[in-house]
Amino acid sequence: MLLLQLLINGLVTGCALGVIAISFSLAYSTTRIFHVAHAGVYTLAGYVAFALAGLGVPDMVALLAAMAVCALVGALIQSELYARLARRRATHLGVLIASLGVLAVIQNLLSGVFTPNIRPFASAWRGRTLSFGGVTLTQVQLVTLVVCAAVYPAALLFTRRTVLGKQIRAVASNPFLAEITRLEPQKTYIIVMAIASAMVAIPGVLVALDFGVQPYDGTTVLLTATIAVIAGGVGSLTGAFLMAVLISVLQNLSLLVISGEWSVGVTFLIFLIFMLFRPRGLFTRR
Amino acid sequence: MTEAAPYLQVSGMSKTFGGLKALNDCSFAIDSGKIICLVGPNGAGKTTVFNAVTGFLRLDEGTMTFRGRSLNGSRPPQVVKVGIARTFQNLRLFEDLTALENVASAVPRQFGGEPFVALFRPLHTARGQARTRERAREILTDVGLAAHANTYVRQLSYGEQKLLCIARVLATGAELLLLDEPTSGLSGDALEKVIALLHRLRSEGRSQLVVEHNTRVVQQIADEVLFLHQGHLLAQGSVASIMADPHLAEIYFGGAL
Amino acid sequence: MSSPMHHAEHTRAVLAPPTISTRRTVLTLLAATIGAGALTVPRRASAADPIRLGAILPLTGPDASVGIQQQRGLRFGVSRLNAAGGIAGRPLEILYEDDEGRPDQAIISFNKLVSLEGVPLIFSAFSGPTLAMAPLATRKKIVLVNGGAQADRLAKASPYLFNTIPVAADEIAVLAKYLISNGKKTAGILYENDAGGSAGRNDFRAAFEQVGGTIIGQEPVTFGQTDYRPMLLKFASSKPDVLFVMLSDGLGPLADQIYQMKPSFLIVGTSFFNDPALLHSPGSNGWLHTQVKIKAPTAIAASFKSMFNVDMEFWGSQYSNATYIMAQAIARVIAQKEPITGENIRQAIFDIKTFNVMLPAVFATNTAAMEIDIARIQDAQQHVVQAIKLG
Amino acid sequence: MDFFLSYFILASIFVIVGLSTNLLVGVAGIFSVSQAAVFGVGAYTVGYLLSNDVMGFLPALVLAGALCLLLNVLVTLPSLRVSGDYFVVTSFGIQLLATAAFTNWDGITGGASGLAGIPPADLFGWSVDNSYKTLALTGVIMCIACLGFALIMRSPFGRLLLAIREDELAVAAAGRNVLRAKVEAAGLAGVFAGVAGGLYAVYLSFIDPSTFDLNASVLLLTMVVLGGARTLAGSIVGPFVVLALPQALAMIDLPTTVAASARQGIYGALLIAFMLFRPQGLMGRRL
Repeated sequence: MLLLQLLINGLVTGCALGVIAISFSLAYSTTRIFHVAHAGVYTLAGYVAFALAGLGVPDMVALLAAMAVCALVGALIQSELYARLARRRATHLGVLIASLGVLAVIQNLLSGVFTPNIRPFASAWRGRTLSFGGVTLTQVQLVTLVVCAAVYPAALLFTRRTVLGKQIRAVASNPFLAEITRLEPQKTYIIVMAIASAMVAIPGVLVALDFGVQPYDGTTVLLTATIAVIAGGVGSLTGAFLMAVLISVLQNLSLLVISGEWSVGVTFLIFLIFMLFRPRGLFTRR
Repeated sequence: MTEAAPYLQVSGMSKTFGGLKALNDCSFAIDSGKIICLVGPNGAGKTTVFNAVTGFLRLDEGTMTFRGRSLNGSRPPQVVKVGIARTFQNLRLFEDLTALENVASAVPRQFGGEPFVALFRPLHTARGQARTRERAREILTDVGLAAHANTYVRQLSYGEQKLLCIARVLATGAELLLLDEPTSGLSGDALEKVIALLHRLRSEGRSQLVVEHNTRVVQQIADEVLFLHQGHLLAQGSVASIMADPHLAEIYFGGAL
Repeated sequence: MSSPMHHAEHTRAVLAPPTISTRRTVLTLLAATIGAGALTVPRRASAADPIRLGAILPLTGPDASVGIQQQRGLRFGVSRLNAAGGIAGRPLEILYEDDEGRPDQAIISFNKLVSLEGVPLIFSAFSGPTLAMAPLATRKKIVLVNGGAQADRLAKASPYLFNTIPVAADEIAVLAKYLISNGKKTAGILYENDAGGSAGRNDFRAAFEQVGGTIIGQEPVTFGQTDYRPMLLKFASSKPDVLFVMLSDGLGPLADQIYQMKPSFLIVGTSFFNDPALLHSPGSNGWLHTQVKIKAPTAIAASFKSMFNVDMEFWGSQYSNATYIMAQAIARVIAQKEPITGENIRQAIFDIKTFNVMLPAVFATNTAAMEIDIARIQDAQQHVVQAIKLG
Repeated sequence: MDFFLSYFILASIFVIVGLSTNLLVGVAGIFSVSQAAVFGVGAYTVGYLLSNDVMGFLPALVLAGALCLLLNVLVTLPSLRVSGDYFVVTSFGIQLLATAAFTNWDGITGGASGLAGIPPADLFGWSVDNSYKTLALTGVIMCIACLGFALIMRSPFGRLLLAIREDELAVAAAGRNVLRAKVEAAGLAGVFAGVAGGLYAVYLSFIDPSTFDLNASVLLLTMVVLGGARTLAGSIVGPFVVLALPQALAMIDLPTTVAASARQGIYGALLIAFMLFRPQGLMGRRL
């Protein structure tokens, strides 16, 4: 029973992590920017919803609003910072450092406005639990599971079937060629960043609903997500999502065998093994 | 020459990239002291040949020997040590370094190339470095860039950058130079300078394998032409014989003639 | 690896070595930044001059949530003392320094406060920075006041380091005895993987085993981690009688998750449980914890609430209390017409020994002895189930 | 006076780590965010050896340097196999693993509560027990490190590293051994970081895992960014400015509740501004 419950718990956090991973993967494989500030956008989403919920806005409306705000912020980061840096021919390293800067600005802005404390949502429904054959889930966990698991196929459909999605994939595969064919990569980048930011707002709000908001926890979460992206194979949404779920489930299950002190070690070990044996990821063709 | 091992010989080279055969059972041999031009339409596998010979690419199949020594499995620095050095189509110069430093970077057996020596024998290192720079300056003079020794790469003209690439391979001391489109994008004076340089290097005994698109340049420099098509050697012979073959012209110009 | 084709001309200027003028600008700037700290020159004290003390707290960084609560406590103490006329007519002022929770920043801040501002006393927080400053405090004869960290090593770190709260081991010993006497024989430990948390883990293990209990498992969490479900599940399956929790933050989410899971074991802990987020979560009903007497008198708590619009929690009352204790010691120094130095304040603390300002505390050693209660949480209220009186 | 002494001592120590980071990140182009971990291993090595009276300060410092040389080579090895962002993630992971090891390896590191009461340095029976002596010690070692950095940058080895940062393939094509040069650079950077760690341990007499965490690694990077990459002047200016910043920013008058977050936010804004408007830092080259 413990095994099953841990498995389900891992699935819930894994699906949330999976959406973070595919949103990062989408932004990264298109813009080739190691967008660390994504962690800031993720954190911001929780706070936007928290602030709105405090004003009496229903939680799900707050979620939609947070997605909109994050889309805007993501688009602004791309158009006002990354695009500028690209025009100034900043090196890859330079862009990464600027991104770390954005992360610090967002986190500390939130900490300044909302205090650095962990602050829970007041909504009553998030505490209610449901039981299915011995497995207990809270309503928030259930919503997280369902919504995040639905985002994944939606993202797949979007990139494979829609015109915009195909355009994004074209730019991702060869920005130079795309430029010649007037796909305007920079414009596409802004759209992609907006979409990825709106996407990451979903787990941002749902996880905050479950555990409360806090300003500085996004960094580790994003790092785990990037590990999933790389281990799953850069550019493969399926790989990123499945690896995220796998990592999360393994982290949960590893508790049965070893103490939690080394759970960072477990994640990283998975990563190292991939780096050594499948450096291009599990889901990419050679 | 009859008993001696062939100069550069490749046989049965094959390489597949994701289902695309870049090289398909490609074999040829070349002699020393000549300029050999490697021609063929885009995607014929010319650069892949370069990458394979210089150790940047592992072949699926095939063998490569230089003066009888196998090149299979050699890493790029080892290939340079054996005496083969290359340039790149997109130059790959060190833009944050000066022309002199670019050339000096390729001079072999430098004193102070390891941190321990650089730290604990600074005077020797300085003297060694002076020698290296002297050597680099000679080479720059040789290719006609002496005046630009302390100029940063990005401040050089395209033609000068092309010459600098050749200077850098010369610095390695290699006897066989693999030049990837040394004249592309050049015209007039700059083009003439490169052609003259290639001729002079041949007279000094440096063999050259050159990827070249411009037929007029091929006519001016080539002692022999290798014609590659779809990763396979189609023909090998004198410039005249290759140019005269209507079938090859058809392939090369896609029937435009 | 950069592809050479992608560099543009306008980066050329960047490559040129910095010109003389930029170099000079930079050096001037550097000199200005370093000198900045020196601008506030210490002045001679006169009767109306404020009494200046220092505080080095983690106001930013991962520990900031606690640091800011501690700062609130100090600010509250200062404002109340000054509203009541200050110390012997002189207003009290605290100069705050942010050490980001880092020991090296704490050292710089310590030296700044002592050598540039001439403060005789510094409030500190968290074991790491406090232990780093302790040798300096000894050397400079500066009183260091730790109002929150409870690691055992703090008790003997420096003759000038005063802990205005008992070390965790004192509380935990009381708790262990109470648990055993109430038939709780097996325990799990959930602790924060930092100095305070792991010290608490060791203390509880030692104390509980000494009185005959058995520890059947321990799980760490990192500071700020809020998903406790996997660990709780693991404990739920091994079914200890109690789960000893040693966390300084994130207790609210813990209570929420306990509420959702309804495990069979009882949650027990220390004074850290005095966290409004925990008390207000329905999950905390029935939890037991030791409590250093920290409930501020109602009037004071109300005044705190009106000042900051938040409840007076653990850190707030501890640091307010620390301010009151030190103010009383300084008042004695002034009354004896001695200069306000670290040495004299230290002597005054031991001379007064028994403080009864906001929360009663006795300084027989450098670490305060306080009344330790066992409290049970019910509907956001703490009910004392057993009181262990001082002395 | 002590304020200035402690500032100069810490700055000189961070100059040494800064040189290490600059060598690795700025010069060789290996983007490591785990330099604080190596710095920490140096500090723990010296701290442990001195606390347990295993050996004197100088041999301990040498041992720390040697250990960090090996360690830095090991943690840099993945960069030889994976490039760019993959290594960034690897490096993040190494940093987290190191923090976990510092926190959980109680027997050696004292666990989360750290090592306290590390004795002061002794040089041939002469105890470095006050700030002036410590400044002399760290200052001299800083000067040696600076000299070493300058010698390296002027040597063919330095040029080779600069070339590697720009284009590894071209370096290989020029017949030079990229792998070996990178390993050597990593080893050297390790020695610098290890020695600096040892000095840090004896000066503060207290070390704990929080000093060597991810934030510390980012702080080290900030020093390189602000000072500027690849120059000696930049490596010296960076740590001095970054350590003075909190003092300078404290002069901005803000409500106490937000001042702290505002200050940290300003660090972030500085990183962005430097990348946008002055990617070469105050006195260096473009990163």
